[in-house]
Amino acid sequence: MVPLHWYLWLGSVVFAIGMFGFLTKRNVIIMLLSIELMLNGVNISLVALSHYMQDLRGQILVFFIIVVAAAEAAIGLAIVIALFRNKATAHVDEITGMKG
Amino acid sequence: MDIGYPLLSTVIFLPILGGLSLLLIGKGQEGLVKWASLLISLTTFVLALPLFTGFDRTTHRMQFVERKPWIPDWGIEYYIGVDGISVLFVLLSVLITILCVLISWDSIKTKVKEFYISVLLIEGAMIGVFCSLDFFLFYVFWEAMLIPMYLIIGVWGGPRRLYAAIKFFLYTLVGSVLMLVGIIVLYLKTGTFNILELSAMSLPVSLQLWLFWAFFAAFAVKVPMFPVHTWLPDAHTEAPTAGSVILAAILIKMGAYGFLRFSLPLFPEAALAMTPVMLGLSVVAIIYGGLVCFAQTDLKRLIAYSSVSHMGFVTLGIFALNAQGVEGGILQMINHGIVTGALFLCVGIVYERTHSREIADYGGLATVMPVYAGFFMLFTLASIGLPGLNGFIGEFLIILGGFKAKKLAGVLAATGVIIGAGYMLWLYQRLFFNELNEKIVRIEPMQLKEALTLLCLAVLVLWIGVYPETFLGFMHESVGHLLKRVHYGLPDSMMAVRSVIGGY
Amino acid sequence: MVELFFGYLAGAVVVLSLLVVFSRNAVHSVLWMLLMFLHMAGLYLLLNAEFLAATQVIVYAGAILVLFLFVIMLLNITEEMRLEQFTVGWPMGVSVSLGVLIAMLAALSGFRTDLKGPWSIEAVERTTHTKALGKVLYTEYMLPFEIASLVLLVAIVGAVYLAKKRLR
Amino acid sequence: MQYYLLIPFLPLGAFFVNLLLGRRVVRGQAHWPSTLAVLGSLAVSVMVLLDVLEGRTLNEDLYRWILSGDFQVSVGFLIDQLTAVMLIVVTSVSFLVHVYSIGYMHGDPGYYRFYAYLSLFTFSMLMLVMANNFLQLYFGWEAVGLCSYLLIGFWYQKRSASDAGKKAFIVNRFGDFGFGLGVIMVFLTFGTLYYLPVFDNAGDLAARSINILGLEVNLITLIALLLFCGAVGKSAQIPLHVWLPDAMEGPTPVSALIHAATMVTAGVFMVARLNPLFSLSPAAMDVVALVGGVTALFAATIALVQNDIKRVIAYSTISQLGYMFMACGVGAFAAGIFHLYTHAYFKALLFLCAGSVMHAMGGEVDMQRMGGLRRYMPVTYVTMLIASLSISGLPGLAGFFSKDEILFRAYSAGGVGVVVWVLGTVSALLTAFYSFRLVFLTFHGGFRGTEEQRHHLHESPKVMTVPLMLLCAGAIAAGWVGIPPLLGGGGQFSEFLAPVLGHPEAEASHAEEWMTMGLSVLVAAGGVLLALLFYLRNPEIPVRLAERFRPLYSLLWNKYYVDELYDAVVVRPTIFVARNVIVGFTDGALIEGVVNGLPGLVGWLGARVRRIQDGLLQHYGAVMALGLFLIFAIALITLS
Repeated sequence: MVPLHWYLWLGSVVFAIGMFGFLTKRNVIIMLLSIELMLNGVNISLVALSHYMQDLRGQILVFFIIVVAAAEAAIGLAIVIALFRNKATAHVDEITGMKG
Repeated sequence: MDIGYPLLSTVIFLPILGGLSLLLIGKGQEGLVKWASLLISLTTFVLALPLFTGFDRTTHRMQFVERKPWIPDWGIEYYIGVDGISVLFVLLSVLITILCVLISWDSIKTKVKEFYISVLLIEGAMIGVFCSLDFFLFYVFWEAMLIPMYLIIGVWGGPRRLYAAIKFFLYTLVGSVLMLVGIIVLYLKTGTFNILELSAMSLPVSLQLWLFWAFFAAFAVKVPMFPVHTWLPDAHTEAPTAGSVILAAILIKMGAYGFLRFSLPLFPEAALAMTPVMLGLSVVAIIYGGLVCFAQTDLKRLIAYSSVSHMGFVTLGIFALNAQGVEGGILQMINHGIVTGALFLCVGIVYERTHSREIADYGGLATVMPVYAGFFMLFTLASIGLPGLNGFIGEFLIILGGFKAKKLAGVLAATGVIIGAGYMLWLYQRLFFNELNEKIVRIEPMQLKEALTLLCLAVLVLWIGVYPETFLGFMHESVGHLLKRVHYGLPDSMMAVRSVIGGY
Repeated sequence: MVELFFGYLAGAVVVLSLLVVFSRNAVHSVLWMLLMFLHMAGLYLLLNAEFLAATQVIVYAGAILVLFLFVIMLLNITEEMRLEQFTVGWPMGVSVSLGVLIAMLAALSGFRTDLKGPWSIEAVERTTHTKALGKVLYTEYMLPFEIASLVLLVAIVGAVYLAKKRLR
Repeated sequence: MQYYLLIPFLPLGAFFVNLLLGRRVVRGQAHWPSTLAVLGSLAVSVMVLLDVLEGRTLNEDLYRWILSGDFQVSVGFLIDQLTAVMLIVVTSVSFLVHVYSIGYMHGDPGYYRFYAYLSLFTFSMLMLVMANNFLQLYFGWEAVGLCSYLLIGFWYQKRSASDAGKKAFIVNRFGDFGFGLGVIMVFLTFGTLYYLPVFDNAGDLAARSINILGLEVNLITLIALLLFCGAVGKSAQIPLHVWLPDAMEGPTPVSALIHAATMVTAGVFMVARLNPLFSLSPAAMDVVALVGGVTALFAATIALVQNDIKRVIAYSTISQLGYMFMACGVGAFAAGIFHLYTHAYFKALLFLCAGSVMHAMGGEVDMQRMGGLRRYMPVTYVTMLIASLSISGLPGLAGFFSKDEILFRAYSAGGVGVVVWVLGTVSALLTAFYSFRLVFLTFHGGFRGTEEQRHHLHESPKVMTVPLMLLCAGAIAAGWVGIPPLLGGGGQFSEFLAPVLGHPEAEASHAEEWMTMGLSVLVAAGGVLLALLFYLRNPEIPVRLAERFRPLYSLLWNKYYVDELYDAVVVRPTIFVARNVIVGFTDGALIEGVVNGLPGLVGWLGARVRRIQDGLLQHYGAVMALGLFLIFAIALITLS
């Protein structure tokens, strides 16, 4: 029997890798992929918890997360396209339109 | 006294509703707007006259009281009335508004309708402030007055009007917000907004001190007292003539009125404890405001700073906390309203012709405008407290009261009289005497309408100077009652009366 | 035996994740990501979540990643590969991520599993996983489910609006 | 006895007539209402005098002016012997000046204004002398000051005139500052401002003292000195004398009426009126006497060298006012009032003669450009000569009796009195000298003006000379009501005033009285002879003396630099402080700095803080992650 903590460790590590990718990559598309990584890190933890606590609600949440992830990917990629069309770059550090 | 109509409500709401009804008048009908507002202000004046004739001078109680529940859940009432302290201000307000309508007749050329609406709204709100006996109602009127005044300065003012308007607004708002906190604290501690009930309660002294300063912030800014006076010169200078007149004559009286109506009866112990501070600030204002006048080159600014000095006299009188001081203070408020209002009217009259406020642009005016020079002389003399004119009665009583309260304060205040004579006569000399300045050779003489406006005030100046009892008579009872409250706590519990005013 | 499976899948997930992040070529990243998702689905199977494993493969691998690939090819970002792939501020990213990781790991010991719900492994196996999930989803989570469909609708409309060429 | 109300209110009515109707209706006829009104006042004053002579005095309130708490004061009138004398002085001189001005001011564009002011002045002065309380006295006091201001600046287009008016008002305000405080102290001490109760109670409080800034001061002394401040201002005594010479910018009839005969003597009147208070304080009395004596000498020395005909007379006025205070200070209030009364006539006469001269000379005031005028204007010459003799103290003329009375009283009082006697006697010498210097320079010798002026020389019209002659009669005969017993007279004047001013007995022998009298006649004669020697016989002596004693001469010529001193000590620092310290620093930098600085600070902070929002998505993400980390960290630390 695999202990719960192994799964949680794995989830955390995947989440952290995703976060690292989000914070350091210049390519916007890979940043979006990193977000998917982070979501997957969360998903695996949720599924594991659901399994070990014998409660399906964790998996329901994962289900919704997948829905949101799909929506997020659609919108995010649309934004990338619009951005690329206007700024001709996919490099996030060249986009400072949100400057205060 | 039954006069057949709810007098105070009429006087408050007739201008407000009348002003709003001007909105119905179409574009291009400016003559109609002017005549309508004149009619409204005159009607208000006439309807307010029973206050003068029917006022019972033998009691300190509120008169012409109207009381209706407004927001019963919080105990907020529509509760208005006047006593000897406030009645004169109501009368002054209705009079000054007429003069403002008249004096703006030709000088306001843009957005005429909006201007007169603002003036009438201010009138209603001002009277509301003086009549309110419910804190909530009071605060509503207090703030309501601010907005039209802000507009008058900001829309119809001089070149730096926006700066002046924003400064005016922010200053007063900061003060009022602190007062609002004070009002809320009072409500939470006592459960009532009723000013008369609150005036009969005794609050713990530490709370009194905090509330005193909270209210002080609002009132001192309005007065304006010494360190918070700098909005006044800007606002006065940039406002159009009518705005300056309303500001000088009535608006800044609200601060001092607030001290009398709220700070003294609600927080008597705190007021007594703070007397030295207040007297000190007043004396500083008197001398400081006077000295600043020597350095002014702008006509309106000079008169504005002289207001600081004169209002210093008023606060000195109020915080002398004896009959002479307080009555002198109230009378001086009326005097200052008349005299400084008149001086601003005078300035407006020449400003309209020359479009210059620089003193150096004038000189020798007495040759070309003799009648005007005569009026200006009268108001100058009233302003420097010549006996026989109104300024003297107020200043003398205040200095007497101040001297009684604290000798040094009286002495220093008296130096303000010398300073006042200095800058006012210097101003008069630079405007009216010496060689005729060629810039004003072709200036038009005074019109009848302008002369009549000034004549109204001139008559008051002489009347108060020669027979002040007409006006002092209103306040004796109320002031006596107020002073008993301050010196002996609750009026009921003071049976053993020690003389309020023993020698020194 | 199960531990061995877990070890393989988990190791692959971590390695593939790192490859996703460190690939210079975005197409490679997506492909590593695909592999990673498949391994993740394997982990779900280990946890008796067959329906989720299937969804993971169909939705993620089948839909989302294809979308990514479409976009990459649409934009045809070739110069990206010659340029620096990390931002100037990468040490900050590393340290913050490490900090969060350590904090999370430190917090893991706080998880408790003693509050068991009604769906034991036997119960799930009895009703089959898909049916069990459906029972919960369509009863207790009916409203969120409907809202999720709205979210997707909004996403579709938004994506179309954002991505289409401006009509002059 | 209600008709006494007519005395002040007739001129007030004339004032309103001229004020309201003057510019359009009355115009060139403005003298009618005013002159008739003051004539009416004069007539009523004579009736009042007759009443008072029969012993009927009056103290009556007209109406209550101010009431506030325990403070109440009325407009009321006190008519007694002192008031009656003052009424006669004021109304008679005022009437003659009104008549004289018909000629003098003829054709002036501000004719109606002039008469309006004169009427207002007469009203105010009468209110002042008739007051029965301190506040009404103060009212009259300030109101005459106002009229003085208006009349000095009557020709307002002239910068020097408007400056002089302003100066007069403000310098007087300094005095009135003390006076006002004195009035307040009186009220706080006695609880009333009516004369009679105050006088009745003053004796009980003679020993009371109060603490002022750590000093124990006798209460009555303090009150008396504060009140005396007002007198110093109004009567142009040292150190507030500077306004009076400048006041000569006004029309000459004004100088005669206001700045010689009536208003400036208000200070003396006040001290005499309040003699029950002053007498209780020896210290205050000494101050009064010394101020008077020093002023008498001080002003006389300045008058020696001035060339402006009106300024010489102005300094002479200051000097003579000094005599009056001298008298009051040594307790001889009646002598002071006696001198006030005779001085009113001969000094008004001097001014009106000077006015007549200026009228003939086309406004010229420099005596160095006159000379030999007696041939052209005999009436003016004779009247002026008599006035000068009177002021110098020629026996038999009005000035002799009053001045002699003062000097004798001062001598006999001892103590400070002897000091002021010396000052007064020296001043008498100087007085005779400068008076005759004026006469000789103006009327004798050859004419030194321009040819055009000579062509224009003429005697003044009847309407001006008749008042001169009437005043001349006063300058001769006014003193005859107070001939001392020593010379066979009855001293009726001081007897008459005794009920008000008391009856001090001189403690000196007849021999001493003869001595002082003889001495004063001697010095007067010496002064006249000296002037004769200097300005008729040997005109180069004064030039040589001026050369010899150059510093002294320029000191006197520049009036001891008092104006310059005040300018440097009071005027300039005030303006400097106002401009640079208050407007520049406190108001501008400090208060406005704080007020405008607060929004500035918020703006500055905002500008700093917005740098965090650099628009880089990953920085925002990092901050979020950092927040996550912190939440974890805090949760871990607090929960474990």
